[in-house]
Amino acid sequence: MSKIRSKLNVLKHFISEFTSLTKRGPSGWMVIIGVIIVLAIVLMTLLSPWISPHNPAATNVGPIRAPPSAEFPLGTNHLGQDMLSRILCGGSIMLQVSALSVLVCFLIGVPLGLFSSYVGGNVDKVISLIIDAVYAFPGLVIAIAIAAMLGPGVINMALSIAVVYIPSYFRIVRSQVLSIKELSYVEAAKAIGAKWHTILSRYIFPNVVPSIVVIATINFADAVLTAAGLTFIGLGISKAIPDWGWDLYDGWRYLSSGAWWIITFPGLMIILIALGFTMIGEGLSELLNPKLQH
Amino acid sequence: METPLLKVDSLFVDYPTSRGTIHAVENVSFSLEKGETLGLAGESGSGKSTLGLSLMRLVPYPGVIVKGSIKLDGTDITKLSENEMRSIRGKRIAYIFQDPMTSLNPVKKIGDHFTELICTHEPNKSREEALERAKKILKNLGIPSERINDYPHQFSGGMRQRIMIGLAIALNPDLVIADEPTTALDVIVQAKILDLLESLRDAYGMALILISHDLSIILERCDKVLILYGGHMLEYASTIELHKNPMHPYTQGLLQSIPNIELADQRLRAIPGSPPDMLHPPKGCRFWPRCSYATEVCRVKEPPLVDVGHNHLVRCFMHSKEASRH
Amino acid sequence: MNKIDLTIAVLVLIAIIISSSTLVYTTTVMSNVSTLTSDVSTLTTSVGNLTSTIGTLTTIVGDLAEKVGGYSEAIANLTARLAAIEAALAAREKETLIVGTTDSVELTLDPAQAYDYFGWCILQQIGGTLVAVKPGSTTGADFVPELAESWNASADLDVWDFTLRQGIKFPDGTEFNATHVKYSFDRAIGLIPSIPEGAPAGLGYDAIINRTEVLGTYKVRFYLNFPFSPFLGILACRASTIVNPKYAPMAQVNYTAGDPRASTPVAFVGPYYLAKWDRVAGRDIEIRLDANPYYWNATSEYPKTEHVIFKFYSDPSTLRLAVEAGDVDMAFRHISATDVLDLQTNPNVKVWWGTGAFIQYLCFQEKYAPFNDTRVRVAVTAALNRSALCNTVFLGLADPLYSIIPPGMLGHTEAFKKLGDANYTLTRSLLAEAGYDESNPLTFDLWYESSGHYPSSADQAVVIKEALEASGVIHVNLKSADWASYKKNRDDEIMQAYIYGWYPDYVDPDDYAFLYWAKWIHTNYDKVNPDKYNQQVDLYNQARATTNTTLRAELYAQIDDIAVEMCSVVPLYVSSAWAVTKPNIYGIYLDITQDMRYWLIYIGE
Amino acid sequence: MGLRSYILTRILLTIPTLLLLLSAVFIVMRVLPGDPVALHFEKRATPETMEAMRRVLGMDKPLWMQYVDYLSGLVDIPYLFEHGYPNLGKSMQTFEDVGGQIFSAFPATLELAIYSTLIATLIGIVLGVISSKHYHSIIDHLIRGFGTVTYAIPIFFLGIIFQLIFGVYLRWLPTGLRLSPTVSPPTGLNIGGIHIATGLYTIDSLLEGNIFKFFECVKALLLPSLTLGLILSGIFIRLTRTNMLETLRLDFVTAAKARGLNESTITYGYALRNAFLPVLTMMGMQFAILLGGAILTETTFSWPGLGRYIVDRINFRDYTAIQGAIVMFGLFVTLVSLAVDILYAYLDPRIRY
Repeated sequence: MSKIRSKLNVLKHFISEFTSLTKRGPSGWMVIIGVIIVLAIVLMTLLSPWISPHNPAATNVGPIRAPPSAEFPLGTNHLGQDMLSRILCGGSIMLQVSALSVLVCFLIGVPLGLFSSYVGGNVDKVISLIIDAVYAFPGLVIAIAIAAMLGPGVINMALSIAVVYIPSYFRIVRSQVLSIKELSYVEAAKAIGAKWHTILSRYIFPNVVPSIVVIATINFADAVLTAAGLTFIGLGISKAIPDWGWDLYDGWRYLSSGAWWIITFPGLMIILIALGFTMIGEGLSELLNPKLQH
Repeated sequence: METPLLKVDSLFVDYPTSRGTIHAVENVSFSLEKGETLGLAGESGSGKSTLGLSLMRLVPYPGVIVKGSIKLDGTDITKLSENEMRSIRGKRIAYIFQDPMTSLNPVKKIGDHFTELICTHEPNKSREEALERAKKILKNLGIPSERINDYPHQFSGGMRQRIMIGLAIALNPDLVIADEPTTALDVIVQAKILDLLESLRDAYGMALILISHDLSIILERCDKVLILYGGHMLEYASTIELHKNPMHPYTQGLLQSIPNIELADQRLRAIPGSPPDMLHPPKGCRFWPRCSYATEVCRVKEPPLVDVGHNHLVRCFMHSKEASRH
Repeated sequence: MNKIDLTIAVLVLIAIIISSSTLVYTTTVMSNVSTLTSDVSTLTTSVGNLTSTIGTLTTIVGDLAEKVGGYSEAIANLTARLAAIEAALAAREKETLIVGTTDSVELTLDPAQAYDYFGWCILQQIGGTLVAVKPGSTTGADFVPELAESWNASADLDVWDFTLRQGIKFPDGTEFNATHVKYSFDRAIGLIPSIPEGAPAGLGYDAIINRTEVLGTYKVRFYLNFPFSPFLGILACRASTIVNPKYAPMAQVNYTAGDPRASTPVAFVGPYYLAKWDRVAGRDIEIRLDANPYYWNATSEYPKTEHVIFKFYSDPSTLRLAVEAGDVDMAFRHISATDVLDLQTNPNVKVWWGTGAFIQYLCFQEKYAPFNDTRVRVAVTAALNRSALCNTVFLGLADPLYSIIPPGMLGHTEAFKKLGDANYTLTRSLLAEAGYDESNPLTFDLWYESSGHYPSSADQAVVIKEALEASGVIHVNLKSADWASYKKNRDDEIMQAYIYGWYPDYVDPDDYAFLYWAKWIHTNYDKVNPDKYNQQVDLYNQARATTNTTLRAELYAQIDDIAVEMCSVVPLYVSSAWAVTKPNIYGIYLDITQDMRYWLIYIGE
Repeated sequence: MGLRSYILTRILLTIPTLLLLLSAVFIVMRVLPGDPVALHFEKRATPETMEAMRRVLGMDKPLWMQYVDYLSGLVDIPYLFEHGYPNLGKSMQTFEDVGGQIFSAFPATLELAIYSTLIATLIGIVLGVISSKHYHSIIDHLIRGFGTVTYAIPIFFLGIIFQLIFGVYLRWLPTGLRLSPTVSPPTGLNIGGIHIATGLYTIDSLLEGNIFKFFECVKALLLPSLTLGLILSGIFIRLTRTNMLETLRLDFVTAAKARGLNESTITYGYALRNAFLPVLTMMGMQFAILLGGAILTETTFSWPGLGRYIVDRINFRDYTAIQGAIVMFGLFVTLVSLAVDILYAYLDPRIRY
């Protein structure tokens, strides 16, 4: 119990004074840097319409596959589109997709986990069996199948990714609840006749929040990567919208002709955003790990 | 007089943390002869475990010994290299931990615990010889020697503590430090374990440091007592002396909290308040916030440690005044 | 220091290997069992064998131990062996041609069933047809005798007689004669109902050929259902490959990998035979062609190269890397325009250019608004910018196409030039008539295929969108679907405008012109404009009924004119063809047939 | 219950799991737009021919009957013995036995998986241990950074970069394929009537005793498995590190120190032996992820494995093929997790089911 309390306190602490993370050693710093990266990229994407030098979708604004130069700092791609402008706004789809998928995962995985583990018995068994079936299966395959089924589109893509990560939420929540459920104060709550949803929402949910936060951030990173992967396989959104995934794919096609800049910059952007989220997740998971506290 | 087995001189141990430095042990000194038993008493967080571990230079991260000396047969082990220190641990000083359930490697057989210990310190010994000795020790401790191939989780708590003790004495060290050896066990076993320790001490003629929050145990088993509070030694005396006239209010408090069969009508009194927050300890005397005799000076000045005769040391202004009058 | 975690890692590895290899092992061992006894009833005995197998296995392990010992010295003289191998390779170099490709045989090498480029390509190397197209034909196809030495058609082009070359033997010694011809075509047509869309079905043999008649040992006659001038074109294509009845039973056979009939030299009479054909999971892994010792034209030193080995790559860029790295002597098909342009400047490789026959065109769904209005279709057509498409997407390695019949072929015109390129004035005026302007632009979905069925289709769509929107009165939404869905949408007629492609079966305008109204493209042109449709079909059939090339050209020109007027299917571009080889490779012909004739290729200095 | 019965139950438990997966796929595939029949036709898709094709593919039957047929095929033991692989039906595109196709493609994936797991585990554990031993030192930060970055790199991006460096610029290693075409695939062991081939080229070439081929295989394997291994190593580093840190804080480690045991015994015999157990469990789970990554790796390196097979087949709406592949994957993952469990039981005396 004290463990969980401390967890919770740590979380509150973290939320209340973000800056105090600097005092929390490297893990704290990881979180800070991660958050900065993510915010920076989101901001960049939001502002892109005003700050991008060219229309990212317009072809032949410059020579075809021109290397980085004063006029085109990141070069141009095979259609003579300005890479810088594309980089600036190319994150939007990925961010939308991953944000959406994380949301879906959260909205389905968490309640399901809470419910299943709290009710227990056969219900729990069956749900767990199904979830494990999904979990024990190469996520990308599922994602591909579903993406192919639903056809291109932000929401479809998000859904296909979400399906892959719901199990991890379910599992973490479930294991947490199973451990918390037996704790004295939950017992006590039951004893004084609290309703099950009260117990879930009031006593159990707050305690699983930290681990969910960690999962969510990691999931965010994975979602970005999976989205890129789907685009790479050709299941991306229509090419009319600039997207790092597409640029990466094109870059691959033109890499052999030495146009390293087409693939490098989108690649780096994807790494960067994934890195941002991963750092947050990793930092938090270490900060919130009671076993590692002095 | 010959050098004592163990002589600790004004020892300081700190924990530098991100939120500030904790002075876990401050200016502690004591000494111990062969065959003697010293009791370290104090509430949890008083730094007694830290003190115990610092005697083996095993203060957990990020703790460090900042000052003072620990002389084992005259050699200051705080100066030794990590390797030299390793050869002392387990061979000359052994440590018995509080919780026998978690102190054994769950994935190693009992036998392996012994063999690796013996073979590390006596490389010439073969595994077989080591096992032989292990079996003997276990038999002495009342554990059937065929169980040498069992895993820790197959033993009861009491048996595991015996095994821990067995490991401690396997190389008959000069000093055994028992850190709350019985807190995790039930009362009957407690007595047994403690008897066992004493008999072993006598048998092997080694010195024993008994760390406990339970003063009664210490009073009935030890020759000397050292009372720790918030990292300070408040009182240090032979058991008889301390029993006769406990001088520090804290000690008195502790004694009054012990049930005593002789005084049937005595009502137990617990010490009010709670131990100090070691991050922000009270200025002056560490104990004043809970002390009924506390005066102005206690809040500002830290009382000195004075000898009131018969090697009875106490850290309290009441007695330092008396001492000055003499 | 990491002694122990090594052991742990190894432990894990072993666990994984065991757990999973057992799968593979058991299956393989079982297949041994099955070879020992195909009958399940005698399973017990086979189990006995299995145990003995295991017994011997243990002994084998012993042998292995020795082997391992042997390895040490093996490694010692490895360098020597490598050198030897190098030498051997150097020696073999001249008679082995290594070809890198992204193609793969789709299904089978049965001429009656294969209907994919690469299947036909291999068939051409191992098989023979009555007539062939002369390598390097420039204007249209000029046909030369192959298994037939002469022919003549009846006045009204529905009866064709062929005199066969004598003395040709199938590798099994069977003398080639007229009966084989009849058999081959009867079989092809006979199989049609039982197979999805094997070549003959796709080509419509059943519709064209009425019957085949043996007039003599070396004389054969075809009766056609209607006058059909392009008949030689049909006869020259892979589906007309002559088969050896012994090895090509009337019943449907899949000449698939592992089928002994697939790799036997005796089924066909081509310059090569199929010496090796490995497929993994329905994709080719290795194909080796060896010179057919019984080739009828061997006297003229064909094939020039003893062995041809095909190396299969999953994507053009890795293929390019391979040809640059010198892993392959020759890279053919699907090297991207960009890559080939770079490679041109690379002294270590040689690029071969040729005319292409693959075309793409824009289809309008006439069933609904807006494209049920001819003016709108014409307007959009006028707004197209073909040169921008060819230059931006294909870097000039494709040519704007203004007639559905590609250049270098009889009946090719520039008809669509009438409407011009990026002719926005026309677009605006026409759309104005139809009630569209800046404030109320024509808005529609333009669909493209997204799973790589067509070259850089996404880029095409982007460029076309841009050109159309430059008119200021058109707004385009790009939509994409993978091939399966794309076809589904086509058949469901839910795509307003879509880009489609065509690759010819036989070298004749006859195989292109019909695209304007082809029912399977589902533009509903024939239903919405029946009279125009009938006019065109009529002209088409007239063209079939004459060998008079000027007349045919004239007829196709008329078809084009109507097409321009109606703009139901609009030609966009025709690809050019290229191959990349090492500098010392010679004898490559990239002509209108799109055939790669490997028996002509040789390795020089 | 004993280990054996535990394993038995585990195996039995996988049956409903697989059934579940299978049914899901079965339905999903049939919801996919596009139909395998139409894909066979271009010019002359008359209703009759389409119908004929449907019959050929057995799609004229009602769905439930197709499902039943499929399941009954799975348990067709005689077939299994005759062909050496289960009856997974015929491909709807190539009309070949799906079982055969899959078992010809599987070893490639398996080999890739094995070696990349090996690499990932080695890197992960070694670095994880090192960084935990130098907790909060610069080394620790570096290793953590490395772990985090590798985790964030898109797998195909790394693969492509490797191709560019080692394949194009340095020309050291092949940019794709399992084996150079000038080398014929290893035949495995041939002694008398017995023919043993695992389909794992590295093993087969050794069985064949052809050291030259062995090196060829390794050369081809290096880049793909390194790509996949590196990407996965991040997870293992993180896991090993945290578990080591947690374990190093436990009493028995301090106790061991107090007994004066030497550094290595404590790190490996005590800390790692115990910290490894959760890592092991995680590995079991990670395997699915690894196979997912294999798909992208295979696409990048034209590796003729199951991953690429699935992608192909989805494009062709080759229902039977995809179902087969799914069953295969499911079985494989289950087997691995089973193996992990057994290993776990072996490593942790406390677990005796």
